[in-house]
Amino acid sequence: MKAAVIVFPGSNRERDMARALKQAVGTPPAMVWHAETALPAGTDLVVLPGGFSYGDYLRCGAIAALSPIMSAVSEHAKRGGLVLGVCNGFQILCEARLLPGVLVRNAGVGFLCKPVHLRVETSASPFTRGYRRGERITVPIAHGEGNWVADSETVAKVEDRGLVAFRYCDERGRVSPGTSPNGATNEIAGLFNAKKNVLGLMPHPENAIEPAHGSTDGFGLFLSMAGALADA
Amino acid sequence: MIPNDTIITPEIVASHGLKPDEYDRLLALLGRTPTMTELGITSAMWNEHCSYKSSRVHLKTLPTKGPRVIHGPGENAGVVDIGDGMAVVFKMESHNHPSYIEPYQGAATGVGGILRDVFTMGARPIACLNALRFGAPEHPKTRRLVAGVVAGIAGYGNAFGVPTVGGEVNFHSAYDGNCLVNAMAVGIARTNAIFTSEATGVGRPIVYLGSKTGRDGIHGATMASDVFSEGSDEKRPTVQVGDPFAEKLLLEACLELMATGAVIAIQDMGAAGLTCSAVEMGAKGGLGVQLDLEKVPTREPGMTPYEIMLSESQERMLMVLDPAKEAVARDVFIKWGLDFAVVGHTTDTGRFVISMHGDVYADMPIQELGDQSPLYNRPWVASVKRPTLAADSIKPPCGTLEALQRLMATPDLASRRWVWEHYDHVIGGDTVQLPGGDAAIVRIEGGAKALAMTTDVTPRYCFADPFEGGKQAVAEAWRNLSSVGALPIALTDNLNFGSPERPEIMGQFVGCVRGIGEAARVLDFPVVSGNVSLYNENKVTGNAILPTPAIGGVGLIEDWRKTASVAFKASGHAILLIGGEGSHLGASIYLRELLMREDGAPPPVDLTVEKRNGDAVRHLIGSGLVKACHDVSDGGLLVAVAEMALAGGIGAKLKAEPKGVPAHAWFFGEDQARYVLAVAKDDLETVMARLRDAGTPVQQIGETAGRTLTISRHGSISLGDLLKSHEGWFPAFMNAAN
Amino acid sequence: MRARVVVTLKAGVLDPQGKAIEGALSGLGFSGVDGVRQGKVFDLVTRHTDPTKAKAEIGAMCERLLANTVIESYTIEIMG
Amino acid sequence: MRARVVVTLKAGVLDPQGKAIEGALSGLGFSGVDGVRQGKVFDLVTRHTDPTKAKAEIGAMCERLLANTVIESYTIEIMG
Ligand SMILES: Nc1ncnc2c1ncn2[C@@H]1O[C@H](COP(=O)(O)OP(=O)(O)O)[C@@H](O)[C@H]1O
Ligand SMILES: [Mg+2]
Repeated sequence: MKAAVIVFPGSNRERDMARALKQAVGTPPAMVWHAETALPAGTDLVVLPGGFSYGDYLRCGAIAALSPIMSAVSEHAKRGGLVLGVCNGFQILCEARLLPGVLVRNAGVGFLCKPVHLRVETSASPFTRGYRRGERITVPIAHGEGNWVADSETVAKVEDRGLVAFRYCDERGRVSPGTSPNGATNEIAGLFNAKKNVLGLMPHPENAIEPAHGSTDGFGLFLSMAGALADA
Repeated sequence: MIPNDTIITPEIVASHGLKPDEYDRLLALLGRTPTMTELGITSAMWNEHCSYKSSRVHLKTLPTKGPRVIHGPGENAGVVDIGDGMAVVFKMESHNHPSYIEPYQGAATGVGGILRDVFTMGARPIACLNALRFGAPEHPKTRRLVAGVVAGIAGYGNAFGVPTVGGEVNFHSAYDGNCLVNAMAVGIARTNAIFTSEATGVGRPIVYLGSKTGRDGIHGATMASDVFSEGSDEKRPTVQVGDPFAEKLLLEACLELMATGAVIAIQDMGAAGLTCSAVEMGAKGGLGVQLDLEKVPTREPGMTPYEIMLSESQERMLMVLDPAKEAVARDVFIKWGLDFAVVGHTTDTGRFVISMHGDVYADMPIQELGDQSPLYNRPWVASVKRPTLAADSIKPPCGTLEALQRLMATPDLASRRWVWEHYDHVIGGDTVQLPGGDAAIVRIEGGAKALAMTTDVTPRYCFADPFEGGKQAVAEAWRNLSSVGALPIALTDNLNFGSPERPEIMGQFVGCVRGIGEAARVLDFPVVSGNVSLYNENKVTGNAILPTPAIGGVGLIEDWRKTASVAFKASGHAILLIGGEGSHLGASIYLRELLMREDGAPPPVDLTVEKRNGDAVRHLIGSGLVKACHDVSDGGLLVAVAEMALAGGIGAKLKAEPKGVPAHAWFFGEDQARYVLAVAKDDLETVMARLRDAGTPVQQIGETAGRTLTISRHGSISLGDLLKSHEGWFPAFMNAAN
Repeated sequence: MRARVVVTLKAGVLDPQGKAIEGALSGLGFSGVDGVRQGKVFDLVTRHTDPTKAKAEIGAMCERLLANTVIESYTIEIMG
Repeated sequence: MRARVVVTLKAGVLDPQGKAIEGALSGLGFSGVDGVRQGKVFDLVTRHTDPTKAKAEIGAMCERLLANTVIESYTIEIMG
């Protein structure tokens, strides 16, 4: 797997992400500065890491979405290449219109850092094939603006086509209004594009990959991607 | 001769916070009347915040050396060797006054400032902590201050990308008019790549890097040393706004630049901005400095030399670069999109010369500006000793378990989860012990080695007996580090007091510093950095804060897998009490919260016993014999056990108090040098034998069991009920209508 | 030439901040408030001297950056 | 009765957001922009029917909550 992690001014979880990728495939990813216009040759996975690109000023991800490298990321996605956006990366993907909707301020307004439970909604994707459908996993969140909203048509489309990757759930894997920590529509924590080669999610799987983190549940995502790319 | 535009009147001198005799010193130093710019520079350099004029004589008594200490006080942050070519770099600093005026920005820029101190030395920050003190919860200002300060710390630290892993929050009416915001940052550097502010070489370029200079915080350093009054509203426009995004870029640019070898000296612009940083660079290197202010990037047109020299705009650095590497440096600055400019050069004149468009606005001797700053040995009186309270003279107001449940929901003992869930404490992937325990643990770059860190002080003890309180603050930090299995290696302090011009306050300061020094010496726990914040009082009410010498402790862990946490891990483990029996209720939480009394002597601290008990506990943890560990502090034994039970979701069966010991003294006494351990039954004999060999008192007080906390003869309480009380207070307080 | 852009949430889009402020206002005893929506304002200085051209360019800025038209709408006012 | 409150940073106070937006705009090729300052707008519905009273109450809200008068100033407009 040849992975590239895009570094924007203000990204701050790129090292966490690089560590997880390296742990999953043995080789470290390429770190690509946002001002580049092309991805390293042979890149098959692009990751937009968490952080506060451009300080989250204006709107989270809005300024980063206009970075030079983003055209190359779009092209990569159009070709069917894998793109993962976590937290700020998810926000950037929405602002770049590679994913529908937008992430707004948490319902409780404040920043929240804590472990949350997620229900895996499908194992039929290169990102989640290592999980069982309906499986409950525990990974931390750390965001102030993770409340996913979209117009009702978009929400319906996302649901009808099974594009929800993860939903916030309770300890026993049940999803109900209120199991999301941030007020996200339909408790959506992670979302695919129509072709399921682009995934955005608010929680941080890269911070749940070893016993020291108190959970290793996030590692499945990295193993899934590595497996999917090895099979491809 | 310098054109002197403004006539310096006694009023102007006074408005700069200079006393008449201090102004005379300046006249003597210059041999003429100062210009306005020179007066401004001097007032910034000689105020309490920068010159430590009231505290220096006492700070000198602190132990600052040790085999691991690379840089003690005097640099931007302390530097301590942790082996393998690595060093830990850390310091704590106050932002009390700005935070009271504008809580969000005040706290945010406090975090920004201390982070800069750490990365200026070449370290990458790996953790932040904070020690916060607010007025009584029922005071009308408290809630907004808490909300603003917590949001500001979160807003800055989270965006910058450093985990905020620990700290403390207390409430007391003595802080009603003056909250305390002390921020600590910890970083990691290679021992062979530590940077300091000492400039070397004549004719080298002085480079300005970072955000543009605005009119922010002009006179901020003077404000920080000013007593609060109703009139402090007028000082409001001086509030600085933090830009964590700019700071993050500054961090990455500085570290990248340092790696190129281009940096000869570097100094952040903190209090008194360009003035302090430039003077320090020159003075340390025995050089002169020439600054050409028209080259300084400014945010607003028409800024005067006075304003540029005193601005406290944030996120700025000053450095001396190797001229041969200027081009390399330029590329780094451009990559990170930061403003930079060559604003002057080093000279061999020993003078501090400030010009703008060719006109000279200041020309002062640089060395003397620092060395000749006023130094006071202010009069002080010792605090009156309080009598020790005999436990049986105190009538319990309620039963033991009711007392516990009430205490667990009091402002000072309730869970701080509401606070730390606002902080990103997992970023970096190296936080292996989260907030909520005795000390946070952060691994070093994913390896086995880790650092433990904590902040501690018990102001009610310091008020009751400054010397014992100072000792206790250090002892508690040391104990918290030992409780997780770390070897305490060094500390930083943040000494928050009222006005040093009041002898009784100065007495508190002197007592606490002596206590800190004594404890640091006995516990091999040197002071490597620190900060003093004086004049923390409200002019209107005349109330000073409680003496609050916050201690930030750092401990070293060779293998983070050999550590302990407070949480009970399983039923059927033996619960041991290490150290003496509870006896002491003077100045305790029990007395204050349940009997509304704040009297009595605080618990005495026997440092030899501390050391013996702590060393024994640390060795047990290192041998893998401890399932859970917690020190006994605020609230005493039963509160410690309850916290362990709640953290693990596992209850306990405890024996009743021994014959002849009053129940409230046994369960709620705050006697020092004590720990509670959970130990597997199979290891019990080994553990007891080891402790006996170490000469450490130990007794089994019960065992872990079920989902309730049960005490023989006293009854039982479900963990669910206890959890509700413990977790409930903070969210309820913050969500209540103003 | 100075211009002011006001960006507000479209009707129907939830506004957690507005709601929180409404709650805080009623907590402070301001009982007569029946709804708060929070938006953004940008005060720009542009080098254009022709108001029509200025407005057109600022409109383009809004579409590309200043507003997220998925949830926000904007108005532009030339202040002279 | 509807009212609009506009809260802006006082002159001279650093505006990191405005700075970042200005940079982004010029990166997008909008070269004619000479400064951006970001502020907040609050659209309120109040039960008052007398504009003077409404304005007075909203002024009090600004002082206590909506604006941080240490660094911000505000204007109130009654929209009817
Ligand atoms: N209470 C103290 N104990 C030990 N060292 C102190 C104390 N107060 C200040 N120092 C040291 O004095 C120096 C100056 O402190 P300070 O003015 O806060 O630094 P800076 O200007 O870098 O923020 C630092 O090296 C600091 O560590
Ligand atoms: Mg410093």
